[in-house]
Amino acid sequence: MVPAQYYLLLSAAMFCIGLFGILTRKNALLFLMSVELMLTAGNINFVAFSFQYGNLTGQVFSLFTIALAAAEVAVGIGIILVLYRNFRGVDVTQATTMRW
Amino acid sequence: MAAFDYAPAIALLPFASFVIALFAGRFLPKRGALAGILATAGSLVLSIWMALSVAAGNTYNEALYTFVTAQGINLHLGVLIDPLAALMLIIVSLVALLVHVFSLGYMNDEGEPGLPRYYAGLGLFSASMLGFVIADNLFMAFMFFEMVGLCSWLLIGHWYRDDAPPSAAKKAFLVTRFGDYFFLVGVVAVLATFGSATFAGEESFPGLAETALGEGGADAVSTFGFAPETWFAIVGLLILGGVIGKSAQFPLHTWLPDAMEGPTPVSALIHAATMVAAGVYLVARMYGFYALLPTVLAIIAFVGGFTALFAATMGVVKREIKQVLAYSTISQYGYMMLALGAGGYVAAPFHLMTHAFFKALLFLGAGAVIIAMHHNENMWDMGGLKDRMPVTYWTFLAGSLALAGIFPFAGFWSKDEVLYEALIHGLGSSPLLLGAYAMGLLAVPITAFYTFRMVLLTFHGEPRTDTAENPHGVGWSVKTPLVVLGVLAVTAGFINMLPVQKLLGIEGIDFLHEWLDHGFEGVTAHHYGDLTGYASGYIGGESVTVLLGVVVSLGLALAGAGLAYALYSGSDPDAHTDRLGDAKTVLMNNYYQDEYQVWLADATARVARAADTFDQGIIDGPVNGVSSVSLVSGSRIKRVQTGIVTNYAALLSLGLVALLVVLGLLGGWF
Amino acid sequence: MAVLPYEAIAFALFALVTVTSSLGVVLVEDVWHSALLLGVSLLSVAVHYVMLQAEFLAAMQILVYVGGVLILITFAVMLTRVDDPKETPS
Amino acid sequence: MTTRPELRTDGNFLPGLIALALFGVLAAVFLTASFPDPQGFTGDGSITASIGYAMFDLAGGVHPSEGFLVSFIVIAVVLDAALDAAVMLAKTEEDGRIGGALRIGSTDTDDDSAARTDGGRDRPTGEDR
Repeated sequence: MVPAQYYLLLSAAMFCIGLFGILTRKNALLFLMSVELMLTAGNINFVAFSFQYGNLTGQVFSLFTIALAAAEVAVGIGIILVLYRNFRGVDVTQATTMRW
Repeated sequence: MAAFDYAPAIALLPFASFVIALFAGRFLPKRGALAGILATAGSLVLSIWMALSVAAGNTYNEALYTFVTAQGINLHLGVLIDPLAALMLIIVSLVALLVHVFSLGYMNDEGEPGLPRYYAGLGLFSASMLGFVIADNLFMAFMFFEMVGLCSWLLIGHWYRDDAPPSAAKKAFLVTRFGDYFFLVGVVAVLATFGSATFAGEESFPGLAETALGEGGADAVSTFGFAPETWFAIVGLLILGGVIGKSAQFPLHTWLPDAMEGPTPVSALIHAATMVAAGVYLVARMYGFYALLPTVLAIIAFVGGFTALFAATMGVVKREIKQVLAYSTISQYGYMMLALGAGGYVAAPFHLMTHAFFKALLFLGAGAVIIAMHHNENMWDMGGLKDRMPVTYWTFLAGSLALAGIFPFAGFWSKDEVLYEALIHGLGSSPLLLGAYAMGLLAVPITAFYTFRMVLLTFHGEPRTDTAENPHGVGWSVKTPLVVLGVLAVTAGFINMLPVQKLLGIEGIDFLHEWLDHGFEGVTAHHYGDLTGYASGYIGGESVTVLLGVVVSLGLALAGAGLAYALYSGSDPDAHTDRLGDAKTVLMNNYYQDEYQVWLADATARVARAADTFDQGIIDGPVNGVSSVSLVSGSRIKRVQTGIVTNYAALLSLGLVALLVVLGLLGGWF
Repeated sequence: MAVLPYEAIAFALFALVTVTSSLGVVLVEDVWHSALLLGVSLLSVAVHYVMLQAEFLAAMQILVYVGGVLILITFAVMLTRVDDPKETPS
Repeated sequence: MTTRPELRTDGNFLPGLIALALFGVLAAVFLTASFPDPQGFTGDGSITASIGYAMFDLAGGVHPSEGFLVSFIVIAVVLDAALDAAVMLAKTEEDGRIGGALRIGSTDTDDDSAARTDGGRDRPTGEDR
C-alpha cells in the first residue's frame, strides 16, 4: 500500500508541470494539453482519496471530470480554430485585442 | 355653498390669461390685454360673489390637492375663504383689473415692445397674488409668495435692454429672497413643530400654538428643547423675515424704490395690491399665531413705526414723482405693521384696503403724468398741469388728500385708527408701543408735506418746460381707472367710521369690524383681541382720547400740508430742500442704506470666497485627490491588462502561491 | 510491508514515467511530439488508477482521454499546422 | 515524417519559476502531512457496479458512496451546451461552414484556393472578403 502522500506528491508534480507549460509556452495547443495534465492531476487526487477512505465518491467524481475534460477539449479546439482564423496562428501572445 | 366651488377659478382665470398672453399674445388684437382684462374682471366678479356668500355667513376651508402626507405632515393646496380673504380678494382683483385697463393706455398706446410678455407677467402676477390670498396653509402661501417675487422680477425688468431695470429687478428679487430664506426656514419650523400649517380649522397651527401655551398643552408639539414661548417667538421672527422683505420694511426696504424702474402700472400693482401687500396680509392671516407672542408683536410695531418715519423723511427730498410715491409706500406699509404690532387686527387690513385704492390711484395718476410728460419723471420739469389734464389732477388730488390723511378721505379713517390702536394699547399696557406711536405720529406731517409738495410741484404753478406746456393727451383707458379709484379714495374710509361711532354714539357703522368679526372660530377679530392681552388705556375717557387722536393727527397733517403750500405754491417755487444742507445729502442718498447693504454684500462675498476656498481645498481636495489618485493608478495598473493569457495565468498562480503560503503559515500546515 | 514492496516499486516506476512524459509534453519543441507524450502520460496515469482499485476509471481514462481527447488534439494539431515547419509557433 | 523530439531551448522560462514555487509549497505541505493506512475497497462487491448504482441513486451498491443523479443530469446538460458552443465557435462568420481555419490556413490571403463546394459556379468577384 502506497501512502497517500506519494500520490499527492505525484499529482502536485503533474499539476505544476501543467502550470509550467501554461506559463512558458505560447502555443494554444500546448495550453490545451497542459490543462489536460492539470485535470488529470486532479483526478489522481480524487482516486487516491477514494482509495484512502474506501468511498466511491471520488471515483464517480473523476468520471465526471473525464467527461468534462472531453467537452473542454472540444470547446478549446473551437476556440483555437477561431483564434487561428482571426490571428492567422495559434500564438496566444498575438491575440491581445483585450489589452488596455 | 355653490359659490365656493368656483373659488380656485379666481386664481386660475388670471393664470389662463397668462398662458394665453404668453403663447397667443402676439396674434391677439391688444397683445393679450383683453384676455387679462376679461380674466381679472371674472376674478373680480367671483370675488364679489365670494364676499356676498361670506356676508351671508358662509365660510369655506377645503384641501383641494395633497402633495404628500407623511409622518403627520400634510403638504397640500387648499382654499380658505373667510372675511379677511374675501376682502383681500376684492382689493387685489379690482386693482389688477384697473391696472390691466390702465396698461392699455400706458403700454399699448405708447407702442412699447414685448407686450405679450408684459401681459403674461401681469396675469401671472395677479394669479400668484390671488392664489396667495386664498391659500389655506403656510406652505401653499410660501409657494405663491415666491411666485409673486418671481413675477415682480419679470415685470420690473420688463425693459431689459436698458441698464437700470434688470439690475433693479435683480435687486428686488434678491432682497426679498433674502427675507424669504427666513420665511422658508420658518415654514419648515412650523411644519416640524405643529405637523400642520393650516391657518384655520381644527388643526390650524395658531390654534395648536394657543393650546400649547395653555395649561399642560406643551406636550402636543415638539419645541426642540426650548420653552414653547421662546420657540414660537423664534418661529414667528423667522416668518417675519419674509414679511419684512416683501413688505419692504426696514432694513429690507431698499429694493422698493429701485423697483420704480419697472413700468408704472406694474409699480401700481406691486405697491397697491400685490407684492408689498402680501407681507402684511400674511401677518394678518396668521395673526392668531402672532397674537400669542407679545415680544414679536412689539418688534413688529416698532419696526413698522420706525419704517413709517424713516421712509417718510426720505420722500421729502426726492425729485422724481415715482420716487416720492415709492417712499410713501414704504411708509404706509410701516403704518400697517404698526397696526398689526399694536393689536389693531382690523386697522391693518383697513389701512391696507384704503392704501391699495389711493396708492394705486396715485401711481396710475403719476403714470398719466408720465405719459403726458413723455416719460420725464422729474417734478421740477413739470408744473401747471392742473389746467391741462383736469381729470388726472382732481383724482390725483383726491388720492393725495387720502394719503396725507385729511378728513374725510379714505386715508384719514384708516391712519387714524392705526394710530388710535397704537395709542390706547400703548397707554394701557406697553410703553414701547408709545415710542412706535410717536414715530408714526411724527410721520404724519412729513407725509402730508411731501404729498403736497409733489402735488404742488406737479400740477400747480407755471409750466417749467415746453413738455409741461404742451403735454401729451391721455385716453379713456387711463382716465377710467383714475375715476374709479378716485371715487374709492374718497369714500372707502366710510366703511369703518370708528371715531364717529365713538364720538357720536351711532352704533353699527364700523362695518369692517363687524365684517372681520365673523367667520371661523379662532380667526375673528374678537378672538385676536383676547389673545394679544393688550389692555386699553385712555386719557380722560374714551371719547376724549378718540377726539384727541383725531385732532392731533389731523392737525399735524394740515400743518404739514400748510408748510408745503407755503413753500411750494408759487408760480416758480425754489428748491427749498437745499436749506437742509448735509441732511439733504443724507436723505438723497437714502441714509446710505444701499451703500451699507453693498458693503454688507461685499463682506458676505468675502466670507463666501473664504468658504469657497475651504470648499475647493479641504472638502473638494480629498475628493479630487481620491479621483486623481484613482485615475493615475488606474492608468498605471491597467497595463497589467496585457491581453496575453500567459501573464494572467502567471499572476493567478502567483496569487495562489501567496495564498497558500499565507494560509499554511496561519493554519500551521508546515 | 515486510514483504518486498512490489507495489511501491510499481508506483515509483510509473510515477517516473508519468512525470517524465509530462515534462516532455511541456518541454519538447514540436507540438506533435507533445501530443504523443501526452498520450504516454495519460496511459501511465491509467496504471496508477488500476493500482488504486479503480479499474473502471482506468478503462474510461484510456477510452475517453487517450481515445477521444488525444485524437481531437491531434486533429487540431493537424488543422493548425502551417506548411513551413520553420514557422511552427513556439 | 518522423523526427526525434527536440527540447525547446529558446523562450522565457522565468514564469515557470512560479510553477516550481507552487510545487515547493505543495510538497512541503504534503510531506509534513501524515495519513493513516489507506482502507481500500475490501468487500467482495463489484466496484464498477457500485459506481453505476451510485451514479443513478440506485440501491444495491456495495461500496459506500453518495448519490449522483442530479449531478449527472446537470453535467450532461452543461456539457451539451458546451459542445454546442464549441460548434458555434468553429463556424465561420460568412457562410456558416465549419472548417474556416482550413481555408485560410491553406494560404494567407487568396480566397481562391479555398475548397469550393459549389463546383465553381457563382464565382464571387470581391464581395467575399
